[in-house]
Amino acid sequence: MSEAVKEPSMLLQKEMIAKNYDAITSKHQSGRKVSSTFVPGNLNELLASFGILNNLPEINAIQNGMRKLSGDYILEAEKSGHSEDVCTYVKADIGMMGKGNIAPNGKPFPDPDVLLLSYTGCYTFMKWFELLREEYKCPTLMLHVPYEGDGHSTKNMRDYIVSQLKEVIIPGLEQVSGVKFDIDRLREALRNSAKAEDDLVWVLEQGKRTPSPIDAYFGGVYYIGPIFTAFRGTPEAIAYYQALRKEVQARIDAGVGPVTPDGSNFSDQKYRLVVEGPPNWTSFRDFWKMFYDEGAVVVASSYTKVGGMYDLGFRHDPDHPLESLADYCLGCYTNRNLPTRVDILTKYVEDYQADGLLINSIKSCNSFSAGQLMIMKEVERRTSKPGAFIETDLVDPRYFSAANVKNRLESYFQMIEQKRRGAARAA
Amino acid sequence: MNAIVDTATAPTSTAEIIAHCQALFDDLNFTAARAWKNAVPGRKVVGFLPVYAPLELIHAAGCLPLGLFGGGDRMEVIHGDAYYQSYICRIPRSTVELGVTGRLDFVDGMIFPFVCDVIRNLSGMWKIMFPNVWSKFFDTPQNFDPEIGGRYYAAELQELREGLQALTGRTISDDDIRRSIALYNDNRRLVRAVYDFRARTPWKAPTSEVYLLMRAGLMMEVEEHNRLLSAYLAAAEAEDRPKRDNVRIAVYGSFCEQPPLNLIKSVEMAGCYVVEDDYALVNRFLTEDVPVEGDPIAALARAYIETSVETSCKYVPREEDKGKFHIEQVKKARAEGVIYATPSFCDPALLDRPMICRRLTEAGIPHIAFKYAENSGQMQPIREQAGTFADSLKLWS
Amino acid sequence: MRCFIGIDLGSTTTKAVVMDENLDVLGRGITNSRSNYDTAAAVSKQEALIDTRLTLFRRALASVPSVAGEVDTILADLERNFRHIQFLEQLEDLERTAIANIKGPRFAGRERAVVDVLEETFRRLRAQSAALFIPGARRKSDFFRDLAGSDFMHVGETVCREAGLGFDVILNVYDKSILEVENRPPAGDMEGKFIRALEKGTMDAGAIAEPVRAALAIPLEETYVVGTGYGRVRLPFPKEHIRSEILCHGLGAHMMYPGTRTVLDIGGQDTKGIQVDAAGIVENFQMNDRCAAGCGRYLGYIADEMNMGLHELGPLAMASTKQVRINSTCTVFAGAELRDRLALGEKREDILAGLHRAIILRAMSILSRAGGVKDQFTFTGGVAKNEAAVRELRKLIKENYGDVEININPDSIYTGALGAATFAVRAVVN
Amino acid sequence: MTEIVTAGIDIGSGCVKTVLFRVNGDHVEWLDKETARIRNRDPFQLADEIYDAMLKRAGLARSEVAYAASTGDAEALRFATGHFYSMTTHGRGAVFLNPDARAVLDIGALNGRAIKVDGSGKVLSYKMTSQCASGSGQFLENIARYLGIAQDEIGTLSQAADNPEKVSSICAVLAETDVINMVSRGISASNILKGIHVSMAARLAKLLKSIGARDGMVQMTGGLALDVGLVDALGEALAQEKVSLVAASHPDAIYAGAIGAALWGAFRHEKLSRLEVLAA
Ligand SMILES: Nc1ncnc2c1ncn2[C@@H]1O[C@H](COP(=O)(O)OP(=O)(O)O)[C@@H](O)[C@H]1O
Ligand SMILES: Nc1ncnc2c1ncn2[C@@H]1O[C@H](COP(=O)(O)OP(=O)(O)O)[C@@H](O)[C@H]1O
Ligand code: SF4
Ligand code: SF4
Ligand code: SF4
Repeated sequence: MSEAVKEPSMLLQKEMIAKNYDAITSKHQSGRKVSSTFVPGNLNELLASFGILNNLPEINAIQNGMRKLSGDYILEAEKSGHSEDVCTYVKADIGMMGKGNIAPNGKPFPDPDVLLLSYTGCYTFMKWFELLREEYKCPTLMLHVPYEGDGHSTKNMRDYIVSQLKEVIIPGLEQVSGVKFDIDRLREALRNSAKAEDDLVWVLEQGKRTPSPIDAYFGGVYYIGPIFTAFRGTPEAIAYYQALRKEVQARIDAGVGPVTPDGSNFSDQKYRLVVEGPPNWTSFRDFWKMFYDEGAVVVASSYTKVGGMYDLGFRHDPDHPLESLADYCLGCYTNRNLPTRVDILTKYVEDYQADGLLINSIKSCNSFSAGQLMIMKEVERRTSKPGAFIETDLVDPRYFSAANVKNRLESYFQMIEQKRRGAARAA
Repeated sequence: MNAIVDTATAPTSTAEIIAHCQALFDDLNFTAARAWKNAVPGRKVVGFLPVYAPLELIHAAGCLPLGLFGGGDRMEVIHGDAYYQSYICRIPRSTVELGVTGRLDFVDGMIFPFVCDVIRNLSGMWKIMFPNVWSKFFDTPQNFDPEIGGRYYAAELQELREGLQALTGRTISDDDIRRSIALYNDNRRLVRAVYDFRARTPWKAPTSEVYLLMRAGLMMEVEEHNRLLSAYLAAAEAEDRPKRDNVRIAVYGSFCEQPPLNLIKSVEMAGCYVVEDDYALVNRFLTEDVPVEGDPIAALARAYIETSVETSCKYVPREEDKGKFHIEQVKKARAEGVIYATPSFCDPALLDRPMICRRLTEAGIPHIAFKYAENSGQMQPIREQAGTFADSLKLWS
Repeated sequence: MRCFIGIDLGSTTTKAVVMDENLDVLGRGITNSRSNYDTAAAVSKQEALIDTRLTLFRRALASVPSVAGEVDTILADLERNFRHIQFLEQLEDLERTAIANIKGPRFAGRERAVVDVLEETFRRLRAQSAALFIPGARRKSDFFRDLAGSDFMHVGETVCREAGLGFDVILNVYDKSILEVENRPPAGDMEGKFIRALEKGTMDAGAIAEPVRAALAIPLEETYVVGTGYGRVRLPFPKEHIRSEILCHGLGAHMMYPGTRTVLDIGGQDTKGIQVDAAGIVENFQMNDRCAAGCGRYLGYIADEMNMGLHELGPLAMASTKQVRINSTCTVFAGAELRDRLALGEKREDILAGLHRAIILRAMSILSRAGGVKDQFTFTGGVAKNEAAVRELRKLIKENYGDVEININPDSIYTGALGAATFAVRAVVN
Repeated sequence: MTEIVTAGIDIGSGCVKTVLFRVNGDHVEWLDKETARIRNRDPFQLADEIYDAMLKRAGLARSEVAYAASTGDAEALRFATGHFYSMTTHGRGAVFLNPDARAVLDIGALNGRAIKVDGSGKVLSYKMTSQCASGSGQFLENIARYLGIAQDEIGTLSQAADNPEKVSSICAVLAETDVINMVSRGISASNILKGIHVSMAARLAKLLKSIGARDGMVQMTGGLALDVGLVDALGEALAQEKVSLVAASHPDAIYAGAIGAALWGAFRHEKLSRLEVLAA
């Protein structure tokens, strides 16, 4: 396989991630503390205010998926008694430990000093860190974020989170880091976050243009990288989003589409899609290619909202630091109830003038997947645009059947095409 | 279907009691619950899913709490499958099927307790499918500090109370709740008595019977279930049944989607007496009486925080406590081994499994694991695994 | 004349339809799919062209007054003879191949004995073969692989026993050889075989020979071919000659029944629910997920397990009086489930009835997923040939969707190919 | 200690196996064995037939058998004295065939089972494959038939592979199509078979690991133990796992279940007679 062509912003991001891994793996030299925590509901600003580094197991699983290591890791975990049925992020992570716990930079991961169990939008998180806790025997701080079952948060939920932050998380982090909590440092980070969030939202909204200068799914996963991971609240993230914004602006000015891994600008966009669900990582490029080869561009996606729904108006707020962290956690995409998800996706299909909603249903992820067929039905009904459903997995190569996915995608695109022709003939 | 047997006046044999329970269990149209509702105008039925709901509040509101634990192996699922991919467990499908086929059209409210993301999402689907049914996702705390999780939970209970008041149009007084708590305390005591009885003399209380007795209890008024439990205890005690050369085991992992009755019977047929289990945990979720004095909401919240069982959908704050509950129960019931039987695709149970099994190993308790679905048809592999387990306990320990 | 051909390369069977430019179907052909896709496509196409010839004969004979009222009989006779000749030809090929395959250490010292047994087996097969082609004969299948195979098992086992030789050796030679024979491109000279069939026929060749020969002389030119189906990407066609099977099934069903709004297709490995509009344009579709449970292949496994032909399953299930509930439609464990039930003392027909219901229940779920059933409803694919499946489907459609008109065409297995042929015509004519 | 004759009858999904033993304390003598493929026959009737044929050869009457133990799917076998579940019996049978065995892999027509045993054949832990069955003997058999390959050729062909093609599907039906696709791409039968063996071996290695077998001898039992290609592939998979397990087969591996049944039958018979003596 030829080396994928990367845009400057991607290269910048690659550097940032590499730097973070280096910081993590050299913690013994630098004396810094390392936490593990999840992407949705992560408290990066808070961690940073204690000088704690952030290592995200989901990101490690993604890295291992893209580097084709996850298959072996998953098998390793299954050999140690894990079921074939459960989330493969967990198994990829556990399997990685079983195989030496080597970071993408080739150095061994140090044991975390604290597990920050930000339990937001996914039940599996809880089990995942119970499993890690058993391994590392390190302090584990649980932040329970209630689910927005009725479609909105309540004062009780917010108070509950804030009191957990005050009584459990902050004292816990003080103890681990030996640093006294400094609310001004937190405020500063939140201010940085909000700046980067503005630029991210601008970028994502450019999907409304025709041709779209972005791919809000395959490209989107790069756009959200820094802000969903260890960089939210840092000046680096601000710089990254400024650069990204420039890049997208340049494409708008040139009237061209996003850059594909082949290096070409994808401007001949026949189909515009909204995509729900995470991508497949083990065959990421092949998967992407199935789209642009057929002329399909993704104009909006829900996966780019798992780490925060900034496009719906939320910003981290330095004036209400803990409350805004609580609201952030409550508002992550998978913490929203199903009717709200339907509303959001319907709005995307309409606002972004898409041809329909495509669901990539992930075997691993009950949080996303249980109920997606109903989401599809509802969005179809409300938008009168046909939906499509494909099934893959995050990092388990056994569940990516290229022929199967391609067949469905082709059928879907041909159907849209045929309908258009039918409509043209009728007119 | 028969009306509700008057167990208050008619002391019945175990066979009669169990036949009655089986009829309730088999009836996917919920005729008895419908009859209860129609008996008095204005009565409301509130359905709830596994694994735990504060039935005291529902009862205090004058409603019938109706346990909905899937469709078992007797229901043909057509539309339910249309809502779920093949890698999702069975219980939400059959629950949807019950809904879309109109079998729950008499249910006025639904409570979806916190078990996992599947049930969580189902609560939203219900809102879309049945906009006129009052439905509530009931998120219990995972922080067990009375001042944090406890306070949050009390407020959630209060919100539930208000929801029920709006549904029924009547106020629920503290005394109403206290009365219900007392009745459910009786129920918990009787349920424990049946479990203790079975642990003592498992040949006199086959698990399939105990199971039916408990499942049926979640479909009737608690007062009636209390009578039924007493009657069963008396009848079972009096009956003489042959004792077989079986081993004593505990079954864990089946707290949500229930195994088919045939599976429960197959395990026994393959040489195992089940002396402890976590089937349909609801009525054993709180292990002690809830105080009837003082603020009843606070009492319920405190009971949850302090005396609820350990199960896969609850966080265990201290690493060293993981699995402790199970080991204590196994010892108490004098089980010789554990079968960890989980529904296929059940993340909570399956992710817990390695941790619990490790603890069992450390405690020297033999164990095996397998998966099932509520509609599993093939019992041969189950018999083989349970049978080998029984063989091994019998031949060598 | 200009022929427009649609080829549907399915996971189990490969189907071809020949159309003329007026969208009239001239011929249909079917064969089992096999590892050599080109051959499968070529065989199905050849079969469709044979059928086209028969159509042309029919047209030609329509103008012969002396055979008025007998055309059907004549053509049936002609076809049977043709098939018999074709069968014998393939059998001969198989025998030659099989004998050539007797080499290597496994046969050391036994070559002669094995050859004798084979020759004897084939001799008996040839002798019996006429019975397969008498009027009204019930065959296990129409494919050479199955026909030759099932008789071979039967006769071969007897012959081996008589000769005191293990059957496994012969079975293996057969497996190896049938694969080779199947993957050879179809033998040519269709015309010659028709002439021979004509001569062999019981009918009076005098009056019909002339028109038949004339019809044989019409050149059939392949104007445009469109491929579809599961294996379409492997067809040696340029991209614009390929259509997705969803579109083809939708359009094919529309061509047969213009009032169709919902289509159910149960094929070998997938089940699809398709909604089409008044012009045959697909509005929505759903397929089974990656699990192949409850698809046509399931019936195949069951048939193998019971040592029956696919044709025979439906009728046996119809004889059931008490359906057994089957919950799992996992294809692979179908056999185990069957044995489980038989061990419990259930009757074969009752179990079969339950199995058919299980398949249809799954299909009902897919239909529900695709948005339900609208009037009119058309059932296509191989399983539509199965009367027990159809009975259950009718029942369940009525229970769930009320009175919906249900179309089931005897040629429903060709629906995808029909749609493809229609696309072929449209590509040239419009 | 008296000398007794015991029999084991193993009804599988593919074959029926029977064995006959003479046991006198620790002295065990294997008298006879018999196997028959079920192929659409009634397995119970078949068991009757071959059991009687075997007894006839040994010159024994049914009544002279002290304990006829069934195993496999034979809980309902009428003439059996008692039933043992198959993992109990395969464990014992494996140790009989190979006293060094400390783990057993039983690979039959539909299920695979891994069993950890001690030196007396006592089962320490075990696990069964479930659900999807592309790693089963039945599947391999179907593919072999499709490829025109005889059962006893599979092993040697697989050993000759130079570039095995992985079968990724977990579903046997889809895997079948995968294989057909491979043939159409010109992949050799050797490489296809080896590919199947490799994926089966990976699953089996996983199974072994999950029962906690880490070192020592793994005795393969069941029909597929005769498949040298699978034995090799398993050896490779175990080597890759860096566990010091060694896979071994035995020409009589297919009888392991029946052997174990007969021997546990003897054990049980002795225990029962002792109890009777005590009672008397
Ligand atoms: N004559 C028949 N009677 C009953 N069932 C049949 C018959 N012919 C084919 N089938 C069923 O149809 C299935 C094949 O359907 P088909 O539509 O040809 O599938 P595909 O397009 O995937 O090859 C077979 O698996 C079988 O179950
Ligand atoms: N010589 C052989 N080489 C390879 N496989 C064999 C051989 N003999 C039998 N088998 C396989 O063994 C399987 C039967 O094994 P067995 O242990 O009897 O299974 P079961 O107990 O399930 O019937 C069959 O599927 C067959 O394919
Ligand atoms: S279940 Fe979904 S959200 Fe949860 S850890 Fe797995 S992939 Fe992430
Ligand atoms: S069975 Fe398990 S996965 Fe399914 S709903 Fe219940 S807890 Fe969730
Ligand atoms: S083996 Fe059975 S259950 Fe598994 S994918 Fe195939 S058909 Fe489905």
